[in-house]
Amino acid sequence: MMQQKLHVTLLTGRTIEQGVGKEYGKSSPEYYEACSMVYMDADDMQKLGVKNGTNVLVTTPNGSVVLKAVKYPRSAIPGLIYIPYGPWANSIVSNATTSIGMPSFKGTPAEVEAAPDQPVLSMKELLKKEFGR
Amino acid sequence: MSVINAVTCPICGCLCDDIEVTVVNNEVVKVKNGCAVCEAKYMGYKSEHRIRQPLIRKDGKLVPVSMNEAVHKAAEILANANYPILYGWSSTNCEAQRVGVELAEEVGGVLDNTAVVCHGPSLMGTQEVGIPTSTLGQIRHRADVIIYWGCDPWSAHPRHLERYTIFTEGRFEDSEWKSYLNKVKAAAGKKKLLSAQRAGLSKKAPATVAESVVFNKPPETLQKEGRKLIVIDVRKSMTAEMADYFIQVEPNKDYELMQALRALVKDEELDVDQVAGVPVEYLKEVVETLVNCKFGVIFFGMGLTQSAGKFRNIEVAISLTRDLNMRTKFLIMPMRGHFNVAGANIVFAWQSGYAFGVDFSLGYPRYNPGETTSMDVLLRGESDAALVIASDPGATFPKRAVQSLVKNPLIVIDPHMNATAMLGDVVFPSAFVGIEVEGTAYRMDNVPLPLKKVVEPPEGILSDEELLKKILEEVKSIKAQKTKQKAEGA
Amino acid sequence: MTELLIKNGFVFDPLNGINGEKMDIAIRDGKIVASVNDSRAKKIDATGLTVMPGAVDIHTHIAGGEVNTGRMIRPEDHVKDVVRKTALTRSGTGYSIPSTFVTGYRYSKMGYTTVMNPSMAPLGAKHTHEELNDIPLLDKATFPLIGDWWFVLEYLQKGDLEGCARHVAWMMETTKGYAIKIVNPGGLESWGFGRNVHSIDDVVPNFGITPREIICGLAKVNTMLNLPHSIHLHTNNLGIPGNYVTTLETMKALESVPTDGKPICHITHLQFSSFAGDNWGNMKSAAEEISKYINNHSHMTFDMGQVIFTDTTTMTADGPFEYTLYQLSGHKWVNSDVETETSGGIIPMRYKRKSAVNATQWSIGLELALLIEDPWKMFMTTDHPNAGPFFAYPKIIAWLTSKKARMATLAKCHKKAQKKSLLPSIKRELSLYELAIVTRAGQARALGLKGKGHLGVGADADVAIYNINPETLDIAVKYKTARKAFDSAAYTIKDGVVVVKDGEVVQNVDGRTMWLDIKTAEQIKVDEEMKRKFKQYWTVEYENYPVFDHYLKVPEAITVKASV
Amino acid sequence: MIVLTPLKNFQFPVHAECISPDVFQGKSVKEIASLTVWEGNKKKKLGDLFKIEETSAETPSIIINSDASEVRRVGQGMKNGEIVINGNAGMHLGEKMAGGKITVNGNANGWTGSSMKNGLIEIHGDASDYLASPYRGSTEGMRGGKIVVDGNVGSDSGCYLRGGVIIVKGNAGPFMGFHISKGAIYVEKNAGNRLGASMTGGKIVVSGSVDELMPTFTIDGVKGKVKIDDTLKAEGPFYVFLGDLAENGNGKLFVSQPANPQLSAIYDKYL
Repeated sequence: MMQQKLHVTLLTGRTIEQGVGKEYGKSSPEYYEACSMVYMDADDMQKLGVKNGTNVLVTTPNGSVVLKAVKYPRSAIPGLIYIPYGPWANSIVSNATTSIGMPSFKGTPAEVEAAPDQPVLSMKELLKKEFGR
Repeated sequence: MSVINAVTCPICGCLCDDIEVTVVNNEVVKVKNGCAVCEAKYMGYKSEHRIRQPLIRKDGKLVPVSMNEAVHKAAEILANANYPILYGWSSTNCEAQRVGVELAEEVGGVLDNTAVVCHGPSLMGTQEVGIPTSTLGQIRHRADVIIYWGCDPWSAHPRHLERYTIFTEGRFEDSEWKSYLNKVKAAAGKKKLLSAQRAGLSKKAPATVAESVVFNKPPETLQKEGRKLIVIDVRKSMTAEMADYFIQVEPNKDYELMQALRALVKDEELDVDQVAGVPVEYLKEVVETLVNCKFGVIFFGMGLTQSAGKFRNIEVAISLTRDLNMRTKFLIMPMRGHFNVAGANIVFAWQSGYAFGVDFSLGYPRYNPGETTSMDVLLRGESDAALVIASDPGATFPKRAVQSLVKNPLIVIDPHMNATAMLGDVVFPSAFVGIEVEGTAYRMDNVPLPLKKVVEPPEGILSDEELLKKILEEVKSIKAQKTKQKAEGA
Repeated sequence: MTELLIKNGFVFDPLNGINGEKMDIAIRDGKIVASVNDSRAKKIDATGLTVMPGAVDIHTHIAGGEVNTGRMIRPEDHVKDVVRKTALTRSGTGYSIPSTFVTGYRYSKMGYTTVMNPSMAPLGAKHTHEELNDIPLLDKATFPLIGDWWFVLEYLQKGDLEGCARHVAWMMETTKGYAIKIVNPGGLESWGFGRNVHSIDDVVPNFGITPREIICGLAKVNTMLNLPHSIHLHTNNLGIPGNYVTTLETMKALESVPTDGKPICHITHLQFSSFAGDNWGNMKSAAEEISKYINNHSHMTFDMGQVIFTDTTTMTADGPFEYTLYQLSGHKWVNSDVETETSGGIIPMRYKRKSAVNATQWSIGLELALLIEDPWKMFMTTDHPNAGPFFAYPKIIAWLTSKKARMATLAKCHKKAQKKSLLPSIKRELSLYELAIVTRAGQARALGLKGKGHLGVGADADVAIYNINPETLDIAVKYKTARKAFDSAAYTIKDGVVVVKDGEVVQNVDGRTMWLDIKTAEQIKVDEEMKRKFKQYWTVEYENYPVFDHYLKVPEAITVKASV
Repeated sequence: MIVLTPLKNFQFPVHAECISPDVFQGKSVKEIASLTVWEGNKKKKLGDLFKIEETSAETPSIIINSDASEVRRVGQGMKNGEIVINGNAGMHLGEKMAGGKITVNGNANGWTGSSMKNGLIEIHGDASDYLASPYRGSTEGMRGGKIVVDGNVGSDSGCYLRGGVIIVKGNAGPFMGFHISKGAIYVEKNAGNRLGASMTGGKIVVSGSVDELMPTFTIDGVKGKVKIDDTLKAEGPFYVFLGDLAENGNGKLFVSQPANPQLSAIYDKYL
């Protein structure tokens, strides 16, 4: 059954593409490709009517960001989404540190909805939007 | 043309020091032995995204200025600040870090490194219970059970498996590379073998088909002689593909799982049938494997440090390891990320007593994560200036922390025009440590290694250490002048 | 040319037989000289003060991986002892594991000028040297741990002493080390798989060699290499009730090693190796048995490892021993094994007067120091920070020089320990002359440091001046006054520069790091062999292993001509 | 009585361990005004940051009026007297307190009552994380005295408790009562996960629901009432759990039976 919104658990973390991209430079196309995406469970994508490569809007209490949805290749991860580390992920991760200085980069609630018509921002555009510089 | 061997790769905590670099006309043209990220770095260092000269934000735009102007501006910001942050330090050498501690002390600032967003919780865990660990060679020579928990070395530390753990030849344990290939062959035929061979070169992923989440019973191979690989993660990572046994733990339930394992190691009975989605009967079999091994090791990553529980996850992982020593030899090690974040912790600690989140505002070092880390100070909006070096909080900190960083004068030192540099007010270009600058770095197991200079930096580009010394001198002279003016005023 | 004249002090310089004579000490360009130009030289009026050579510490863990891990895991130790930045000095923290700068300041303030870091994993040698560079005001040296190094085990097992010696020389130069350090020989390799050795004749698994063979083999190697210091040994079974038997066996075993009269072994922190009894309930002192043997033999030297009643941090390469301490205390436990070389461990520890075991340990250290008749054999240490932090030395001085002081402390100890203690029966009180031996002259001689520990012409101008007038102050009675004086030197002079005045740092200088450049035959052959075998043993490259010259801020190479 | 009123909103942390009845005792307003405090990295006098007035009333000894959430270490180590804060309090309030009383008419920040030995702290708003818990690396938790919080408390509160009582009238965050060995914690409403993890002794009582119980506790029975201290009894019925098994612990965890129907399917079979 198609759903408009999906409640998921947000994980952020490393991918080798993100690792390679950052070494080319944060303004490089490699970095943009690697970090402005979100891994999703195949069935979850079906529920949202989202295909591989369709843009989705991910929202948390801390903000929203548009990302390219990519099917997680190795196993089912129902109810999880995985965004590589980077400014895109960080525009929505939780600030909650439980007083140890470490924000909650993994395991916080989020919502995903299809957003085929909204663009994925470049890093420059993203920084301008979030920080006005 | 010159070929330089035994170069230490300045990227991740593996600090592979067997890289062979070919240089022609002061330019790296070839890299041997490295992983994909390593190659990208040696190609990327000369990219068009480098900063070429000092910049200062004027009328909202970063414009080129002289070195002296930039140094003076930066020093003035720091010398006048009431509560500045000096953050980063993990991708530079220990020589620069040493100057950094002195600068932070001089300006009464909060000195912090990237551990705050990676393995700070691990350091805090060790402060609660200690840590039984070793250097990586000890694992290479002896380990027959290797656990990766909440980490994916294939993606984040690509050569970890081949250099230090499952696929390396040790004095007392052999590499599992051949039997892994056989396994893959038996499972999927020739096509998969080829991709696995490519995986061995750490370049391309073995292509595999998605499976559904089914909890498998631990295979009998877990009881076999020789090295065994167990991966525990919330998703089936690249590394998990290679494991003898993969446990897919429910998100944010690692703590419960480890505490349950501890109870089982102590032969306690549990009232529950499953923990974190894993049947307890399977956990008992896993515990059998752990207590019967000759030498076991747990490597852990940000799957533990960044999910619910954070440093308590590390504390319990260490406690589990400690408990296992009642039955056999078992050790544990964090998979440190930046190539010299361990060095930053070490240098900060020998000079101040504390490894990260050191607050010098009272004239002596203080430490209390929750109070004194850069993240705490930024989220509470307490700081009034910042210097960021050898890291990119603009891309790695949550939005609100970056907003707080940008609100006040921001000094950035980096070779690349990264997110933080784009947001900065005073921006210094620096030379690449480990490519254009030599020095010392510490591997994830705290082994010091020399970094080599293989090419000259571009004309006029200074090292982090040189830049920091200039700023420190200027700060001292501004402060001396102020004291003099005050004395004259009185 | 800078000249300094220390006038009219009471000089205690045992290596030159000077016992409290009122005399002047002349200094030119960092060395002691016969005389200086009286009108040109800067003068220190030492009238009514005690003048001694700068103190020497033969065994103190102040730098390197183990020490720093200790710092990292103990914020609760630092928070109670903070040191503010001044115009001259850097900030930092104590308590039991002070930060590097604070370590230098605090040693110097007590009149120390030379310290030995006795425990360095070769693989982490660069780290140790980086930290030593950040310890100001002191000359330093460091000992690589090689008693369980695979090359040593393999060569000794083959019976190839010469081969072993050449490799030890390679290691000493490669790590910029100063002496052979052996810790629980054979036990550390066994600990690689969680086991240990329990006597000097246990066979080390996988290597077919015994601790006896390692200890005697390396003692012979030490002689073949003509090293200035002897082997520096932490015995097997350290810290275990009944271990004095092992200690006696070790000393007897070493009688078989030929010597030309020079000591061939230094057993460190002897207190921890002198336990009688067979469990923690009946553990007692074996100081009588041990000191009796030592008084009848002269092939060895020792240091105390004196327990201080305080909160401290134990750290040693003896991984299995630290695990035992963990089992006893349940406290946070660090283990740090090092590939092909050694192991290590850390446990925080609080020594309590009201603990029978701790109080007995406290008593053992003093009993040994007082029962061993010859002060040239037994030196003052706490094995910092293992039995207590080094800045408690003035307390030990009081206990050694004043029966009144030690009886006052004993009276506050656990009753059982009081009853067992030999201290009430011991009258001896060390004189200032003997004190100068156990705190500097003896240590310098045992270390083979020619320019240290004395004030003869040509010596390094390292001098400590204390606010003690031996004519008017009886330190055995007024031990608190003496303690204060030793805690806070009137002057500390390093290489002819006044660095401390009235217990405050007044000048910053960098000390030197001394290391041995040992000349052996066939050095190139050894290099080639190491290069060939390297990858089989370590996870770093041969080219990246050595401590390069630039890692030593102020290096002082001491050239040694080996006989192999 | 001394009344302190902040002269501005503090952006930088203010370290003011001198704000303590023991320190103020016998000092004139002028002397108090010249006590040392730190604002950010600048050394200041108390009088630079606060308006200081003296009134004739005996108690409380000190009042801080308006927000003091950046003012740290107030009442640190205090032995006698009483402090009232009419506003939010800063970190380390009453840390290592050994006697006397502190009242907060607002919210309290992290490490309030950290490692306290005796005395009373009343918070009429919420308390943040690490209430009563010791400093990093230390296992010397609260030893005695009493803390009462009308609102909620954050995570990692009451860690390593070895005596005394903590009463929370609202909800508690995760890791409440981590590794306690003695003493009592009472949560009137709900408790977060990892409740009592690694506890070896002492008791924790929860009258509301618990997010999830650690799997390393074993059920011991059901009890009608539980005594918190001499003045307070909690009404059950409570499930009684023993743990933490991972520490071979002997702590007692009392969890409301009616508020936690989800536990019945797992544990009722053992009763």
